[in-house]
Amino acid sequence: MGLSIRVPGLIKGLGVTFKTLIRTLTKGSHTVQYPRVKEAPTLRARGVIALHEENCTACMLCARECPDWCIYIEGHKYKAPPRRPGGKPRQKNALDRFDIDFALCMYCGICVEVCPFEALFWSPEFEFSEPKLADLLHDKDQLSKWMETVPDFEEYETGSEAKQLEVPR
Amino acid sequence: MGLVENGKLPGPLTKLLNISRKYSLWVYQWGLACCAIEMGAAFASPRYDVMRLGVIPFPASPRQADLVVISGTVTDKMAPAVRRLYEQMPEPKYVISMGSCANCGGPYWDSYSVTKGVDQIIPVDVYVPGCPPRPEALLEGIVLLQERIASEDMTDRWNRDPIVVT
Amino acid sequence: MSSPDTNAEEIIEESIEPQEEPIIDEKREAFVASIKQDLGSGFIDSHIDPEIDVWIRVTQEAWLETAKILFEKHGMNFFNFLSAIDWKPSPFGREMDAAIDNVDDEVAVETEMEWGVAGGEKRFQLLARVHNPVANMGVNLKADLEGDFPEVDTWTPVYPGANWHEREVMEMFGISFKNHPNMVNLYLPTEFEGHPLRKDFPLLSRRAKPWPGIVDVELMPGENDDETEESGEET
Amino acid sequence: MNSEASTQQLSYIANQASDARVNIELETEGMTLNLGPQHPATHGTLRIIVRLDGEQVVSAEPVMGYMHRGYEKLTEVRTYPQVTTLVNRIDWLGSFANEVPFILAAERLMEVEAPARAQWIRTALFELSRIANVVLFLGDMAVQLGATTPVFYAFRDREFVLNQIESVTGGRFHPNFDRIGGIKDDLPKGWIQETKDVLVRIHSFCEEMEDLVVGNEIFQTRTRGIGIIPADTGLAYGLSGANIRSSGVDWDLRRDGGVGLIHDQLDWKVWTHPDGDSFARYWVRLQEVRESCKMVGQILDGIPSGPIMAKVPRIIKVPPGEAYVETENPLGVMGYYIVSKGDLVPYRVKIRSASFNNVSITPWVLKGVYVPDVISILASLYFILGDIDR
Repeated sequence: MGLSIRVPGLIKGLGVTFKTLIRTLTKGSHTVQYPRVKEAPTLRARGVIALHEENCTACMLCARECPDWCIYIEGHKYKAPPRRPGGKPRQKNALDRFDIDFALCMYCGICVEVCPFEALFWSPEFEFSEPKLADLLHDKDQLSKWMETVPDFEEYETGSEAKQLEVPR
Repeated sequence: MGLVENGKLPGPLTKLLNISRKYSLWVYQWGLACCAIEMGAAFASPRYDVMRLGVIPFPASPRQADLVVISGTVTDKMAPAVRRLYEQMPEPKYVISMGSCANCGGPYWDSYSVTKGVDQIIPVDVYVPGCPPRPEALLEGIVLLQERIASEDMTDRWNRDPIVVT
Repeated sequence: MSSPDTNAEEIIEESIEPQEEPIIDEKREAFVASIKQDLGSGFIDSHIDPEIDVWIRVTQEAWLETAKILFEKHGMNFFNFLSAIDWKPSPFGREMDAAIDNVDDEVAVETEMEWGVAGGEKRFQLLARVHNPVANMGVNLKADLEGDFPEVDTWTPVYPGANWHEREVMEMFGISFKNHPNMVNLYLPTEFEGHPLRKDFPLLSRRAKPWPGIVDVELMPGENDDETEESGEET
Repeated sequence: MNSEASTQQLSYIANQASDARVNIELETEGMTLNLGPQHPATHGTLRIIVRLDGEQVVSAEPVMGYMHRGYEKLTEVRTYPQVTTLVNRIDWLGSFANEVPFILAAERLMEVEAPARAQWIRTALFELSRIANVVLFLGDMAVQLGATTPVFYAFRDREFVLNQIESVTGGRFHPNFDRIGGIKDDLPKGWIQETKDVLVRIHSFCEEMEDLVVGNEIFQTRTRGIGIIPADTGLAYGLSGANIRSSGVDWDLRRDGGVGLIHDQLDWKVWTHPDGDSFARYWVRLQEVRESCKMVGQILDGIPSGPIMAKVPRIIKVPPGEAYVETENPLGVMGYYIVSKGDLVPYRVKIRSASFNNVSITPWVLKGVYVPDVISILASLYFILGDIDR
């Protein structure tokens, strides 16, 4: 095997890189210039969990189903005025504490899925690094703030029978 | 480094030092699990390209590195190696803990063989949440670290006891 | 979760059994018959899932012999896996299973051993699977093992791939293998104590951390989600 | 192709023999080389203790467990939906594919079957995760042989596949999308067209790799005739997937397995290669990516409409029984042996992961090779640490 046989493959390979160079020069690169420009994650992206506090009844379902045990809920019962005049006072739950430990969370989405009252949503935000581990425990105020970043559910592809959901605002 | 050890540096000099340290972070790639691929995407993918931020992912040994990204599950068997890696790095050194496993055990919080967080072995400067974090989330962690470096006084860093994790 | 509606739903789900004619899987029947003939008293039991899978249970002594027969006579030259099952239920029961806690009845920890398909007698059961890629048929093998720290013949002379699997079983279950070339720990550090996959090995983190779901504020939401707002029933 | 490879193989063996003689004459001393636990040539944290005689490997012994996370124990204390999300992390490059055999095994025990639309989408995601997985291998193998460009291309084009997976499942890496009796959610609008564009991109990536790597003479010299695994040895060690198909065994569970996925309704081909060397393993995987693109293209054209979930109870209790289901995952045969006692949690899950068996051949195949070939053989065997150690 002389030099002549060994060359064509190399030339071809160089051709590929040269083509890529030309394409990058003419059509621009793939790079997202991060701190200035941010890529837009897809609408379903699981970035951070947002809490719609009004919908939460402190039923503990998410805390129980969480594989990591990273949701901490506390609540208390109180008597609410009856809905119809003359009725009995209703017993309601008030939410005292709703914490998610994002350091432990495995971002699986089970809590969002099991929530029967549509109180939890995924937000595609991903920028919440912290220098202190304790700060990754988001309390219910912080979780409610994430609610602003929750996108609307997208429409489904044709042929789907799934029901379109809406995000409570 | 007697200069920095014995007393305060003038302000402008500190600033200059910090800027140069901030934009020449040599990062040692300590890829352990799933996060290693996202770290690889942040470092090698044309889409994220960490070199833009002045982070250079090419040190051949931890002795040349300023920053180590612990990306992935640290097991009890691996922990001594992580510790040794950290001890080999020269001061000033920084650690980013990437992903839930490195933060505090993550999905394996109840496992018999996983260390519950890398901060049990070495001090950590920035925690990046996610499982795994997107490459951009790691970039955010790096930017956060750079901000910390920019506001840091070298003398403090030098004389400081190891960071106590609260 | 423990509402009566769900239980009813499950019962309905179970009662709808497919009413089909029993399928006779001739290929697997013949295979089991042939093994039975070759092994003689080494063969204990078998189970056939028609058109899907086959299980064979042999004695501890016939373990290596079975591998040889499968490899040489039946072309089962693809080695899938080798593992074991600890049939003695965990003595901690509820403590180990977070999800059990929301079922507020039957706290009793089961200690009776109950075996799966093809039966069993002892606490530890070896489980292996080999496959014939040409005929595209696999077989699951089981063997009961005597004692708390059993010993059994290695498969490495027949299937060299069993080497690491046997090391794993040794470390996870405490079952050792005779004539194995390198019987040392595979995964865990040498100072590790205990055999993690035994059911009586506790996961300490799970016991140290309180389960966040234990603080209860109200009944679990049942099927009637609309009424939960009004549901004032006390437990 | 075969004759050329066999001559190369013969010359390789002759070289080795002559070198061995030289070694005797020079009386080199034995030396132990420790690769890893963290080494650029190991994907993750595999440690291999190699004993050398000069440049030749006398024996190689992998030391594992640096990534052992105790999966089989953890599955015993998690409910079925929780196990689904846990097993994502076994083979983290093709994570959706990890869920599929587990779900299929649980479905077999529960005697439910996913509706047609769910099966089609499941298969599409299964193949997309294969593409996401193997594309990285195609770049990574080259980078371990010293070519840096392909890995950049691989990461570039892989991002698009990940985007498609994410826009359906919500997770780039860990989808947690498969459910017993169907899938979690339906496709978003416009996904089919976008995925078709991505497939075009992957096709051109395969062409680029063909020119850049496969046709490259340096790459060929470094991989042809290196690390030859005969078919019967490979089978006895339990090698599977592309590793065994590149030894000439025509066996693919997608075609032969006949479980729950719809590969039998598609038009595709199982590629094999007779050589069994590192080059063959690369080549077969490259063809597999092309076949996967073809399959996804056909699936996208033919997804039937309908529901995506079968009727299953809200609280999943799997009836007592045992089932073993295996599928052809990106790395090879992956199977789950589930023992259920009718509880919320499985009684025992044996995870048969592909890489564990694939790597168990390393002591055999590394014996007698040269040090640089260790890297090319390890790279071509293509393992993922989470898949070995679990």
